[in-house]
Parts: sequence; structure tokens; C-alpha cells
Amino acid sequence: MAGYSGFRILLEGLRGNSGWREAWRKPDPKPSYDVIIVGGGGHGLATAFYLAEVHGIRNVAVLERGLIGQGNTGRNTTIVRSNYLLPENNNFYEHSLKLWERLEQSLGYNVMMSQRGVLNLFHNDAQRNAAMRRGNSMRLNGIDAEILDREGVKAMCPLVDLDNGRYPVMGGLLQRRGGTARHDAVAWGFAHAADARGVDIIEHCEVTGMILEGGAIQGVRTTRGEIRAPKVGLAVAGHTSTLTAMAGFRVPIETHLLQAFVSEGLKPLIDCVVTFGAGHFYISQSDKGGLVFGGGLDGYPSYGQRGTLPEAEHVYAAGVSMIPALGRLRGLRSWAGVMDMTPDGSPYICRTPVRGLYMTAGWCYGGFKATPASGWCHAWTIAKDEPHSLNAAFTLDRFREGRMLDERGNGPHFWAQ
Amino acid sequence: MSAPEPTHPLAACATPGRHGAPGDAPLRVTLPRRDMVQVMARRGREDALAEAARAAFGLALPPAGQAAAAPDATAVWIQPGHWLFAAPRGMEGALAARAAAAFAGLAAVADQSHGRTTIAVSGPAARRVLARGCRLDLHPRAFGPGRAAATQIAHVGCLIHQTDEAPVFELTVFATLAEPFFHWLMEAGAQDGVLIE
Amino acid sequence: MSQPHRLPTGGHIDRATRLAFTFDGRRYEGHPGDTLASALLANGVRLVGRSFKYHRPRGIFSAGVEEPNALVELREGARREPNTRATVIELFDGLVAQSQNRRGSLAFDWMAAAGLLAPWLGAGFYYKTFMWPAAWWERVYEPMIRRAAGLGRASGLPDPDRYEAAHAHCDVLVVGAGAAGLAAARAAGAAGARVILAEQDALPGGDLLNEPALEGWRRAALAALDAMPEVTVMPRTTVFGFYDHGVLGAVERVSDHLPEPPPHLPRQRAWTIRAREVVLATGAHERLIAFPGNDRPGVMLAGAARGYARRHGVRAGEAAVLFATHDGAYEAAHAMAEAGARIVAIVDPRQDSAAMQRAREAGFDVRAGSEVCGTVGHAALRGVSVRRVGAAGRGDAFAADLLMVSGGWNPAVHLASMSGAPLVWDEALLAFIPGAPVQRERSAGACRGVHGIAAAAADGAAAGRAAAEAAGFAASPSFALPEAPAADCRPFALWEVKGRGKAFVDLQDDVTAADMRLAHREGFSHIEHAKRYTTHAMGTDQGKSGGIVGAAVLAEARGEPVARVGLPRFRPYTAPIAWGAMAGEGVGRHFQPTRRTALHAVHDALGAVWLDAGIWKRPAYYPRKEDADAWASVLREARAVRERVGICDVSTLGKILVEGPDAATFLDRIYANTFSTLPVGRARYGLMLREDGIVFDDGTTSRIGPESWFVTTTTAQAGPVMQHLEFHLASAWPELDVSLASVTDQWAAIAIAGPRAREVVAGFVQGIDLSNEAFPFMAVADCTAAGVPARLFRISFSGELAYEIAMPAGYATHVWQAAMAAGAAHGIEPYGMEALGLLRIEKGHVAGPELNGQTTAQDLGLGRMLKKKGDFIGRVLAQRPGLTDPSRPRLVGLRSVDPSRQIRAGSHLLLPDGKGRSEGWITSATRSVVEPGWIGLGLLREGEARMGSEVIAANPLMGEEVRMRVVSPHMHDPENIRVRA
Amino acid sequence: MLRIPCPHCGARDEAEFSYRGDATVTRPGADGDIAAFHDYLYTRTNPRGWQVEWWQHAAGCRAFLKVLRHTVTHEIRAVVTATGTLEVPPA
Ligand SMILES: Cc1cc2nc3c(=O)[nH]c(=O)nc-3n(C[C@H](O)[C@H](O)[C@H](O)COP(=O)(O)OP(=O)(O)OC[C@H]3O[C@@H](n4cnc5c(N)ncnc54)[C@H](O)[C@@H]3O)c2cc1C
Ligand SMILES: NC(=O)c1ccc[n+]([C@@H]2O[C@H](COP(=O)([O-])OP(=O)(O)OC[C@H]3O[C@@H](n4cnc5c(N)ncnc54)[C@H](O)[C@@H]3O)[C@@H](O)[C@H]2O)c1
Ligand SMILES: Cc1cc2nc3c(=O)[nH]c(=O)nc-3n(C[C@H](O)[C@H](O)[C@H](O)COP(=O)(O)O)c2cc1C
Ligand SMILES: [Zn+2]
Repeated sequence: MAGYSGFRILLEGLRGNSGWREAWRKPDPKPSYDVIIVGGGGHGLATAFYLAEVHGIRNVAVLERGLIGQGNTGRNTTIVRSNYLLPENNNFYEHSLKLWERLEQSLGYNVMMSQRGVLNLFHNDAQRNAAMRRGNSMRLNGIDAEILDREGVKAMCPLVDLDNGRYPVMGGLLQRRGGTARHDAVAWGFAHAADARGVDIIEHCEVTGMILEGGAIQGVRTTRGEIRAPKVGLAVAGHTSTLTAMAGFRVPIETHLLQAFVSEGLKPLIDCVVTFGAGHFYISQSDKGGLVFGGGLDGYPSYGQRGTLPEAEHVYAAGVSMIPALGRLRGLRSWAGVMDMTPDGSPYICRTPVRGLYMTAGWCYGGFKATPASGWCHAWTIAKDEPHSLNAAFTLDRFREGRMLDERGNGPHFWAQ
Repeated sequence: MSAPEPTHPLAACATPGRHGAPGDAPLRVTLPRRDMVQVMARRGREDALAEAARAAFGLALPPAGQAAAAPDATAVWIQPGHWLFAAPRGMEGALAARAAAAFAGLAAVADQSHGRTTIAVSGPAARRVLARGCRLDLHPRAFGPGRAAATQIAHVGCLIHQTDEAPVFELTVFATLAEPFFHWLMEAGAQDGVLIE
Repeated sequence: MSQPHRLPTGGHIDRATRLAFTFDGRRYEGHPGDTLASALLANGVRLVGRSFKYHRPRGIFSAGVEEPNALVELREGARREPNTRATVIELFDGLVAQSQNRRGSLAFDWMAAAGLLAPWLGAGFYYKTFMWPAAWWERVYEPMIRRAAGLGRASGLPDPDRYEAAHAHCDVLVVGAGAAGLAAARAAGAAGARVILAEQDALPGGDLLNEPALEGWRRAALAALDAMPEVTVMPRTTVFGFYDHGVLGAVERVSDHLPEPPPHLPRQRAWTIRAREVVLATGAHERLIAFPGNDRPGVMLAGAARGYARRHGVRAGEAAVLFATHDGAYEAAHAMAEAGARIVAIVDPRQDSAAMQRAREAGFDVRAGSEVCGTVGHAALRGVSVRRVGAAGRGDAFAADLLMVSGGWNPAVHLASMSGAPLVWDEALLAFIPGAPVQRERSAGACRGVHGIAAAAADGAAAGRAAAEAAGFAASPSFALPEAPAADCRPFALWEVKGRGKAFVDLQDDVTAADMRLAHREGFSHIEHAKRYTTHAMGTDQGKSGGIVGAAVLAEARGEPVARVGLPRFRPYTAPIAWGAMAGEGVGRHFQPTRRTALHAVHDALGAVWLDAGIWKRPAYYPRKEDADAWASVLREARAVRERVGICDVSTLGKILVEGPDAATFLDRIYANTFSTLPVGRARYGLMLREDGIVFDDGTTSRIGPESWFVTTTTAQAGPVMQHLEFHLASAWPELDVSLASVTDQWAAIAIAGPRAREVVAGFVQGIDLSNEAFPFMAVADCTAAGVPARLFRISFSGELAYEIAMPAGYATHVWQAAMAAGAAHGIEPYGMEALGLLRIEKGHVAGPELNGQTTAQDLGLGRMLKKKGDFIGRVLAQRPGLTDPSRPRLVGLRSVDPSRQIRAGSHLLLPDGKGRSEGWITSATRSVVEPGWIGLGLLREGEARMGSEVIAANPLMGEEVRMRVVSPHMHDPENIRVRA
Repeated sequence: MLRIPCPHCGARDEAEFSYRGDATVTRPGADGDIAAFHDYLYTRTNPRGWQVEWWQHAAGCRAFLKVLRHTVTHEIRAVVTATGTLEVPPA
């Protein structure tokens, strides 16, 4: 199947766009595969892509209970960055950012990765010092970071109210290489590219059970029958506990609710991604013109994908407090996703107590940016049955060991991450 | 040196007079001076405590959501086993001493006379104004004289006690947060007009 | 000249009053009762906007919230509000509006050239291109796309208006005040229920406003509601979302119909409504039909044309064609004829119907079995092409300037769907209606497919009565319902007329039927994928009139019924809502409350520079004229403490009274060190861990009675510590008899520190022998201070001889002044947070930057405090290997080798030969007064072993590298001689 | 928005409460080892369905409550005080 290009667009335009074909096939499941990936979000699809691309494992199925990209991948606020504090995290996310930087070309699909800059505001000495520690950690690890003073913030995002809010702005930590990508296109692009490499992407196929023999995985039961494979990778975000329960073990994950919002379409207004340091709020503008924004967790476990009014009010209030010009604009739509929260805010890409069963999970509300590296490391771990050094710390038993990766020192509370 | 009159937490911002819109039924606001103590029952001594309260204060300890009044004191249920006793401002520490003596062995007593402050609001606009921040249903069918409830208004914890049909609501808030609370009240009341007495 | 299309009589218009307004700089007039849209139509303005992608000319399409085209920038300056639907803007005198999304003028929009590229700009084209060269995406392609996309322009200026929140509770909430809603509210109200009737329009009535014959009933209903004290009618109030547990959100537009909000009134109010029962009577949105050129200005929904004629007294066109698939739309033709328009033709794919016959009797040219297959004109409709259904070719041309379209009605099921109700397909109505409710909710009238005013009213009355009964009220008396003949609204299934030219299913986002088919061809066949691929139903109207049409086109492509395809998920908001309204009043300076200590005014009078510590305001330092800069003030204050005596407000520390027979046991389990052994009248420094073994908080806790303890916490953790205590008492040790009371607000506290502290304290404190023997370090006693009862603690954060005195907050000013008076002779100086920070760093006391939620007691050099015996929170998990790992960074002191070189917290510590690998970081930094120069605290790997050696404080962000010497964190008086003096 | 029926205060808005985790785990006693505390603090059933969880009526009576709530529908079926017990219904 021919790839996408400007030339093809031109040609198809002349032919009434009749020659386009499915972006990925819609195969029926085969009885068995070398590897089954459960979950057709960005992470699952990326895992399949890298299994095929890097490890030459192409007899792979991605099983998705609904539509691909309709989980958190399709409902997140699309921020991509690698401005982490702990070396385990910043190395991993930097690897991810590097993959993002050439993702279009790797996939042959425009995921609209846009390095518009991610700016985290700070409002007091303590926050500034923490930003310094983080920014310096990034720089020492070869990652770009800049500290902005108030003038720098003003220049980067002129609409921010520096002075009149409850907590005047002191400055910001900027990662220019951070930015946004088009969420749906990430799922579709990985699907398109994985499919082109032979991966079967099977939608409307829910995994309902695990086939285990002697402590090892042999395949899965699904709404479309049994499918066998010696290796199974889970990439089901907030549903991880449900799947591990099928395999007979529990994990340190609690599934929480996070809302996001979009405004009406507007002419370019906010050029970068800005996060408020004085309350839970962050914002960017999509290429379509909508302001995409969000805040903190709603505060309780939920698989319900619907948010609550008081938390929305808090997000809006923080928004106008940061940028008073937002007051006269309008919210168009709100929605929510179900987050796989971990007790330290860091993820798992690892083997599990069941032989042949692997997982990438625990992405909290920050896993979109991880999509390529999560897939890359998950694929590595599956292919080699051992972690790559980039994900060696992202284990399930780090809490037994007391080796938490707690970026913000929030402690062992899932809902506080 | 003798003890001076304590500074009122709202001394800097509650200026008597008319504020906001010139309506004919403004929200009436007064700042009654109260002593308050938090009384916390010992495990299993609630009955004895109730008895002691009756003897010493002449009131029946109210159940959840209620307040009880005697001529010189009120008691408001605030949390399981905890009541807030209030009396008109007297000698420093007198109410706490009286409660400590009456409830010795039955309850812990924490003086909160300086830690809380009460703002009484009344008039036909009272319910309407409170609804601009208060999440509780204060409609006569749902609330009423003798009812009390702890809640949060404009991010500030607030104990609401309706003392009167009129209605009169007494709002008891943390002293260090009284100013922002009062600011909210003034803003919320501005469209109806506020009369600070 | 003005208002050539205004009818002389009729409608809810006050013709006696004239309102002036401008659109794109031209002046027009209208009347109270007009919307901006009706006034523009009255003035003959047809072209009002440009579409999103192709910048096609667009006119007014609807008469309500579903408007996709007529979006304008309303008002000017800081009040400019983009994307405002002209169809819901109530006209006011002096209104200013501008068209948007154009380059050049509305009539000559340069961007319209995009239309020529349309074959290449189909759905999702951008995913397939702009990839090479890679760098061009961000530099060339994307900026181009961003500029072209988007609709209106934000002002970019702070919104000058105020908003507020409001809360409501009711037995029955009725949403929508059409015939169904009015009847529902009346029935529920008559039963005695507390009712709220919310209506987004300024005038309650819904479709009744288009029915002069039923005006009497509408008024009677409103009068009846007005007479019921427990019924509240809320006009201009849009219910935007249905949330869990019977909670709905609504926005009331208090002042939007006025030039600006009157003094003291907010612009809008955001209501949170808790309803026992909900009646949804939200009516229906009329459905467009996809045919080539269906977006030409002059193409309008039939019901809208009828409404403009009947409600607003405006003739939306002179020569009108009706294209309808059901009888319900025919009233539009009659209304237009009454309004004096010529009905050129009625085009209907059906062969015959009651309405068609009546139309023929009225003398209209009814084209049965026909369809509109094209439109003529550019910025205004000039003609319509009509052909037999399914025939090929261009058909017959009719000259017309108004094409009224109705493909049926889409019940407004948004709220029902948000409440969790499934949507079920009604084959007769060709529409989705709400299925069995999940919450305590029911729909009535057009929003569940009950059409016709009489039927809707009866349905509403029944729903209102049932709702009141479900809320516990007895059945209500009945009342008169309107009688009106009902037209049949069951449409013929004609979704799309295929032909040359663009047939839009989403007018705003320029999504065509062809785009939907392309999406299917590329595998985006599910409605949710198709939506995202094409942006169908993602505009500000969220597909209210065309959403289902797109679904039907997709269904045809898939070869499946529409019912199988379904609609994209409904989400808040039913209509876009102002950001400011959702935010409410707690914004800007009031985003969080400002917490002040009892000494706030004192600090203000001393000229304090303020600092935010959480929500508290605390003095940072007290500048004096002679101080060259802030550091001069800070050093002066700190020096006063080291050399003489200083006074500081420490009221913000959390204070908790812990009392009861089991209080000592409780504290032993809460703290990592032992408290039960502490005698009455003594304080002890305590360390709390989290259950995961990380340090949670520290503070000094005193035993003030055998069973009574005064716990202090850090300012930041006061709330979390209280919750931590309450949680463990409730969950882990419910058997312990302990009472907890927060007394943070009751007690203000002042620290008096410095070598002369004792003399100063002696000057105003009575009732205590202050000698070192009688009142040693860590002693606590009640006393009298300046005549008021107080409590004296001999504790020190600064490292000097120091006291803290706590007094009932109302006396704080009095005591402070007494202390200042007593200290005057000793050179007492107030010191703020900056000096306090300096002093504690010199002393090596940890604070927030070290207790950052990532450090263990060992990390901080406090490991020996952990008791060896007995359970306490964090004990077990603190023993995990990762937390006892000797290679973890340890607390050290740091001193610049070159004293003049500044160091900063957040710098990392590198070994001189360490190849840039971070070995730790600086947690706190300050200038020092003991030994001038810069010092800091840091966490450094193998910290103890590196004492005396040099490290480099690297701060690449600031481009700095400073040589530091590793020293003991206890840089000042490590033997604690001064505090014990 | 949840409306949580506090046994002391009646139905109140979710905004007055704070969630405090799964209430089916209990803190191991003094003899608990790392494994026991690990399970108590970190390992979660995280059911897609009924869950008994801790909520504090923080802005009201400050009581810690056990709430039986469904994590998909958000329905609250029962609330008891801290020492009460709640049975988790079968999925
Ligand atoms: C509102 C919101 C904002 C966010 N913002 C950001 C952000 O700005 N930046 C950022 O980096 N991250 C962000 N995130 C987080 C990010 O979206 C996620 O971490 C990431 O997308 C997770 O991708 P995934 O592929 O793991 O999960 P998903 O995309 O959720 O994919 C999991 C898939 O598994 C499927 N599945 C589940 N159970 C089964 C089963 N039994 N059988 C088969 N399939 C199953 C699901 O249907 C789903 O499609 C945000 C998340 C949300 C909700
Ligand atoms: N314009 C029309 O021609 C039209 C539209 C719909 C229904 N109908 C007819 O109306 C009659 C049915 O009466 P009905 O009462 O069911 O519908 P209705 O359209 O008369 O009334 C619905 C009312 O609900 C209001 N509303 C909708 N959503 C709202 C929200 N989220 N918040 C606040 N208000 C909201 C609308 O503004 C409207 O006033 C029938 O005759 C039906 O055929 C006509
Ligand atoms: C980055 C981003 C931008 C979005 N922009 C829009 C938009 O412009 N219009 C719109 O209707 N929805 C927009 N959405 C929301 C989606 O319509 C949808 O609500 C979301 O993907 C969740 O799916 P669901 O509502 O079907 O559960 C956007 C979502 C995301 C993640
Ligand atoms: Zn309660």
C-alpha cells in the first residue's frame, strides 16, 4: 500500500479522492500470534510498531475492546515534554522526546508534533528552587531547559497576569523542545505504520480472561474467541487492574478520574503550553483553534469517564486567575479519562509475576508524552524478556524495595499524585 | 497591666453603615462578641456529659445538625462527640474555665474564643445572599431555627446556625480567615445592599 | 429606509422603542425583543460570516443556540466576545458587532481562495502530508494552518466583568419553558413541590412564542407560576450539564442583554442545582438536509424562518421556497405568506400529505416527489434548483432569496444522554429519543419526540405531576391545557441530495457528505472515528442540526441503518458557556483566601514586605530607609538576633490540642520518637513519618497536662497533619480515647530570640521564674504576658536563646507591643521569614526544602531519633533497602570557597572530577551573618565522608559554577550552648 | 458531582469531602512486616464496580466515613461511620 505524501494528496484530489484505502486493515483474529498486545491506545499500538520495526516480530495482534485511540490517547491534553527531575524519568522521557522528534518520518503519518515550548510558572522561592533543581537536573542530563524571569514569561506568553493574581508570577521553567502532538493522529499513525508491517489491529475485541498454564501465559480469552500467544503485553491504562485480576494478581494502581476541556475555536492566542504554579491548571491551543485545558484529578476512583462540576469550576477559576482574558471566552466541551495512578506517580514497564505477561502501565496523567518510548521499551522488554536500561527502574516491586520514583514527594497516595 | 479588650478579627474591614446597592431590604450584618469553647466528649461519657451540660448550662446537648440554647449559653453540635459552646463575651477564659470545671473527666475543653468569630446575617435577603456561596439548602422546609451545619463557603470553613425564623443566621468562621470570608459576604450581598450594624 | 423587512405588526417586538446598533461598522436599528439576528434580517443583511475551512459566505441559518454560521465578535475592547451567536444575542442600544474569520472584508475574504483547493483539503488531509522536509512543519505548514483555522479573535485583555456562583436545591427542576416545560412546572408546582423552571431564552414559551393564538395560554401559565411561592422561573438560564447524583449546572445571563452590567450585578451567575427529580423539556433542533449548496446565505431552517416572522415580525426573505420532508415544517410557508413573502414553491420528496393538500389549497406550488439539488448565488441566495427525487441533472430553476429547509427534528436529548440514559432509535421520527432513565429524570415534549403543542403540553403536565409524586408530593389538580391542531412531524427519510457541489453535514466546520464517505473509505467508519477524522459535529454547535445527517451519510456508506451508526457521545456543555461564569468570583486576588495572622496590621505598620506561605501572608522582611537592598534588611534582622534580640510572628504554625487518657500512647504511635516519657511542662522536638517511611513533618510538642498535649506542626502541613491524626484515630486505632482540636487560630505566637531574650521576656511576662535552672531549654509553662494569659515555651529555631510565647489571638498586638517596649532598651528588632530562614540554615535546622516528601530521617541526619521499640507510623517501611541505602544523599552544610560567590538552592553538586554527574543538590541557600559569605544546606551522596572536601555547585540554568566546601550542617553553635544559655 | 449522605450531616456535596483510599485494607499491627505493610499501603484491588472507600467529611463534621460506591456508575449505596462495616455486593 502506497504511503502518504503531498504528491498522493495531489493525485487523489484530481481523482475525486476515490483511491484512498483503509488506514489500517480490519482483520479477523487469527488463532494464535507470537505476541498479543492488549489495548489499542497509543502505548499498545506503539509496542506493536516497535516489535515489528525494531525486533522484527511481526506476527503480532493488538486487541482493542472498542476503537483504537478512544481511551486516554484520544482524550488527553496532548502535552509532550521531558522536564523531569529524577534521572530515571528524565532519561526515559528524553528518549521519548527524541522519538517524537522524528515520529512523522518513522510512521509516514503526520502526528502534528509541535515543539511550541512548555512553560511551568512558579510563584515563590520554594517553587523556583524546585524548578531550578529540576531544570539543572535536565541540563546535566543533556536536556534543554531554561529558567525565565518575569520578562521572559511575559515575552513567551503575554496574556499571563504577572502581578494581580493571588500569587504573583515569579518566573518559569521553560522547555522549548516540549510541545503538543495531535492525539488521535498518534494512535492512527502508529496503527497505520504497524499495520503496514504486518501487525493485526483487531478492534471490538475485548479481553475477558487469561489462559494460564503452569504460571505462564498461553493466550487470552476474548469476546471474539480464544487467541493464543506465548507472550502477552498489557497496555490498557486505567483498566490494568481488571486485566491483572484475570491473571490472578493485584498491582499498585488505583484508577482515577481526570477531566479535560476545550474552548470554542479562536484565532491564535496562546502559542506555547503554560502551566499555572498556583493551582491545578494548564493550557495550550490546538491547531484547530480550541484552547485545550485541564487541571487536577477529580479526587476519587472512577472508571466512568465523566467528570464533576466542582473540579471543573476549580480549573476554570485557575484559568482566569492565570490569564484574565479567558473570562470572556467560552468552554465548548468537557470530558474525562480514567487514569492508572501509581503511588509514586511513575510508571511500570516490566515483566509481571506471570511468565510471558508484560505490562506498560501506571502512566497517570502523563503518559501521552511517553507513548513512543513506552512502546519502544515495552517492545524491548517483551522481545528480550528483560528490561532495557531505560525502563529498568519502572518495576512493580520497587515499593517492596523502597525505591520509589516520587518526582514531587507527594507520598504513597494514588489520588495525590 | 490588665487585659485589654481583644482585637476583633474583622476590626480592619467591617465598617458600620450601608454598602453595595441601595435596596430597601438589605442584608443586615452584626458582629456579636462571643466566647466559645470546643467541648469533646471522652469515650463512653457522652451521657454523663449531657447530664453535666444540663446541670451547668441548663441545656440539653443537641444531636447532630442541631443547636440548643439556654438563657446564657448555646451549644452547637459540630462533629461526633464535639460541641461548640458559646456565651456572650465575659472575662477572659471564664467560659473555658466554667466548662472545664463542669466537664472535668467527661470531656476535653479547648477555648476557641479567639480562634473563631461569629457574623450574624439577617433579613429577607439572607438566604438569597448565602446561596451565592453556601452549598446547603437553607430553605425553611430543609433548615430552620435551631438547626446548625458545618460547611465551606468561598473556601472558608463556616458553621451556620439559624437562630431565628426571621431568618437570622450566625456564621462562625476561623478568625484568621474571617477577612476573606467577610469580603465574600460583602461581594455576595452587594447587589441586595448590606447594612453593617 | 430602516428595517425594510420588518412587519408592521405582530410578534414579541416593541416597535415603539428603537435600538441602534452596528454590524461591521454600519449602523442599523432594531427593537426590544429582537435578537441581533432578527434585527440584521429586518435590515436586509444576509451575509454575516465565513466558514471555518473554506471561508465560504454564510448567512443566518437558525434562530437559536444551534446556529452554526452567524457567529460574531460582540462588543469591543476588553469586552469583545468572539463566536457569539447572533441568534441568541438580545439586542440592546449601542450594540456593536463584527463579523469574524475573514481576511479582508466579509464580502471579499482573501481566504475564500481556500475553496479552490477544496479537492485537496478533504477530511484529514493534513495527516497525510506536511511531513517533508521535517523542519517545515513547525516553521511553515503549521503556522499557516493555525492562522487559517480558529474562528473569532479574543480581546486578549482582562475581562472587566464580575461573575458569581450560586447554589439551588429543588424538588423538581424543569429544563425548558416551552409548552411542555411550562405545563410540567405548573403541575409540579401545584402539587406543592419546590420547582425551578430554567429557560435559556429571555422569554419563556419556546415554540409558543411563534403561536399568537396560544399567547393567552402562555401568559396564564406564567401568571399561575408567578402565583406559586415555591416556583422559581429563571429566564436567560441555560442548563449546560447533567452530572451525577441529580446535580445540574446552569448559567444565568444576568446582564448580557444590557450594554454592560449595572453596578453590583454580575455579568453571569453559575448555578449548581441539586434536584430531587428532573423534567427535561428541552424541545428539539431542526434538522438540515445535505444538498449541494445548502450553506448559501438565504438557506435557513424552516422553523427559524417561521420564528422570525411570528416572534420577531421579520420577513427573512421575499421569495421563499420550502424544502421539507414532513408536515411539521409547512407552517413556515404559511407564516411567510402571512408575512407577505411570495411562496415560490414547496419541494417535498413525499407524494402527498395533509399539509401538502392544505398548501395546495392555499395556492402554493407544491412539488411533490421532488428535492432541492442545488442553489444559485454567491453571497446571497438567488435561486434554487429542484428535480424529481433521485433524478439526475440540474433540475428546474426557481428564483428565490430564501430557502426554508426542514429534514425533521432532532430531539434535544443532550441532558438526558449526559444523565446516563441510553438513546433509542425512533423509526417513525427517524431520530434518537431518550431511553429508560438512569437518574431521577424524565423527558417531556419535543425532546422525546412528542410533537405538537397540545401533545407536548399534555406530556409536560403528566411529567411534572409524576415528578412531583416521585418527590413525595400528592397528585396535583389539573389545569387547562392548550388546544391546537398538530402537524405530523414524521419525516420522509431524505438525508442527502447527491449532486455536484458541496453538500454540508456540518456547516461550521465545513464537513461535507463526501468527507463522511471518505472517512469510511479510509476505515474511520465508526461515528466516533469519523467525527474525529472529519471534525464533524465538533464545532460550537456540536452538530445540533447536522450531526445526525452526517451519521446517516456514514450509515449509507457502511450499508447499515442510522440506528446502528448512532451519534457521537453527548458531553457538557449543551451550549458553550462563558469561562468567567464557570470560574465564579474566586479568581484573581481571590483565587484562594488570604489568611492573616492576628499581627497582620502590626507588620503592615512596620512596612513589612509580604511573602506568601501557602495561603498565609507572612512578613518576608522589614525594609528600612537605610537598607541598601533587601539583603541589607535581612542581614540586619538576622544580626540583631545573633547579637541582641529579635521578635518574630510565628502564629502560622499549626497547633493541635491532643487530649485524653490515650493521648500519650497515640502520640507515641504518630511520632517516630517517644513522647509518653515527656514530663508535664516540657516540650520535645518530634518527627512524624509517613507510612512509607519518608519524613512527613516536624515540630515541637509539649505536654501541658497529664493527658493534654499541645502539638505544633509546620505551617504548610498543619492541615495534612490534622487529617493524618484523625485518619489514624478513626481507621487504625479506634480504641484509643483521644480528642483532637485545631487551635491554630486560637493562639497567636511570637518568638523572641537572641542573647538578650531573657531580659526582654522578663520585661513583660509575669508568673514564671525565667532563670535557666527554673525554666530551662524546652520548658513550657502558663504565664501572664502584659496582663493577659499566655503560654511560654523555651524553644529555639534560630539557634539562640529563645522563647516562644503563645497568647489568645485577640491579644497578640497588645503583647507584641509590650515585648517591643520591653525590648527597646535591648535593641530588639522584628525579623521576617527571610532572616528566620537564614538563621535556621546557619543552625542546620531542616525545613520545607529538606522535608520535601522525598527524604528519610537518616537522609536528614535525624536517624537516631527513630525509636527502636514499639509501633509507629512509618517504622516498618522505613526499613526497606532503598530507604536505608547508604548511598542516598545525606544532609550537609555547604560554604562558598570564595565567600562573595552567590549560591542558589536548586544547584546540583558535582565532584570536581565527576564528569558532570550530579551527586546531590542544594536545598537551601543564604548569605550568612556568623561568618560572612554564602552558605547552604544540601543533600549529598556520601555526605559525611566528604566533610571538608570541595564540591562544585553547578547551575547550568544560570550559567554558574561555584566551588563549595562541604561542612557540618550545624554551622552555628553545634554544641547548642547558646540555646541553653 | 457526588452527593454523599453523611450519617451525621445528611447529603452533602462532594466538594465538602476528601477521598482517603480503599477502606478494605487494614493497617497491620505492631508485628506487621514489610510485606504486610507493602500490601496495606500499595497493593490495590481497584475494582471496576463496588468499592468500600474512606471519605472524610472534611468541611463538615470531619468524620471519617466508609462509603460503598460504584466506580463506574458512581452510585453510593451505603455510608457508615468509621467503625461500621460494609459488605461489597457481588459485581
Ligand atoms: C484528561 C487527560 C489529560 C491528559 N493529559 C496528558 C498530557 O497532557 N500529556 C501526557 O503526556 N499525558 C496526558 N494524559 C495521560 C495520557 O493520555 C495517557 O497516559 C496515555 O494516553 C495512555 O495511553 P495508553 O495507550 O496507555 O492508554 P489508552 O489510550 O487509554 O489505551 C488503553 C486501551 O486499552 C483498551 N482496553 C482496556 N481494557 C481492555 C480489554 N479488556 N481488552 C481490550 N482492550 C482493552 C481501552 O479500550 C483503551 O483503548 C492525560 C490523560 C487524560 C485523561
Ligand atoms: N422552533 C420550532 O418550530 C420548534 C422547535 C421544537 C419544538 N417545536 C414544537 O414545540 C412544541 C413542543 O414544545 P416543547 O415544550 O417540547 O419544546 P419547545 O421547543 O417549545 O421548548 C423547549 C424550550 O427549552 C429551552 N431549552 C432547551 N434546552 C435548554 C437548556 N439546556 N437550558 C435551558 N433551556 C433550554 C428552549 O429554549 C425552549 O424554550 C411542539 O409543537 C413541537 O413541534 C417547534
Ligand atoms: C486535544 C483535544 C482537542 C479537542 N478539540 C475538540 C473540539 O475542537 N471540538 C470538540 O467538539 N471536541 C474536541 N475535543 C473533545 C472530543 O470531542 C471528545 O470529547 C474527547 O476526545 C473525549 O471523547 P468522548 O467525549 O467521546 O468521550 C478535543 C479533545 C482533545 C483531546
Ligand atoms: Zn458530616
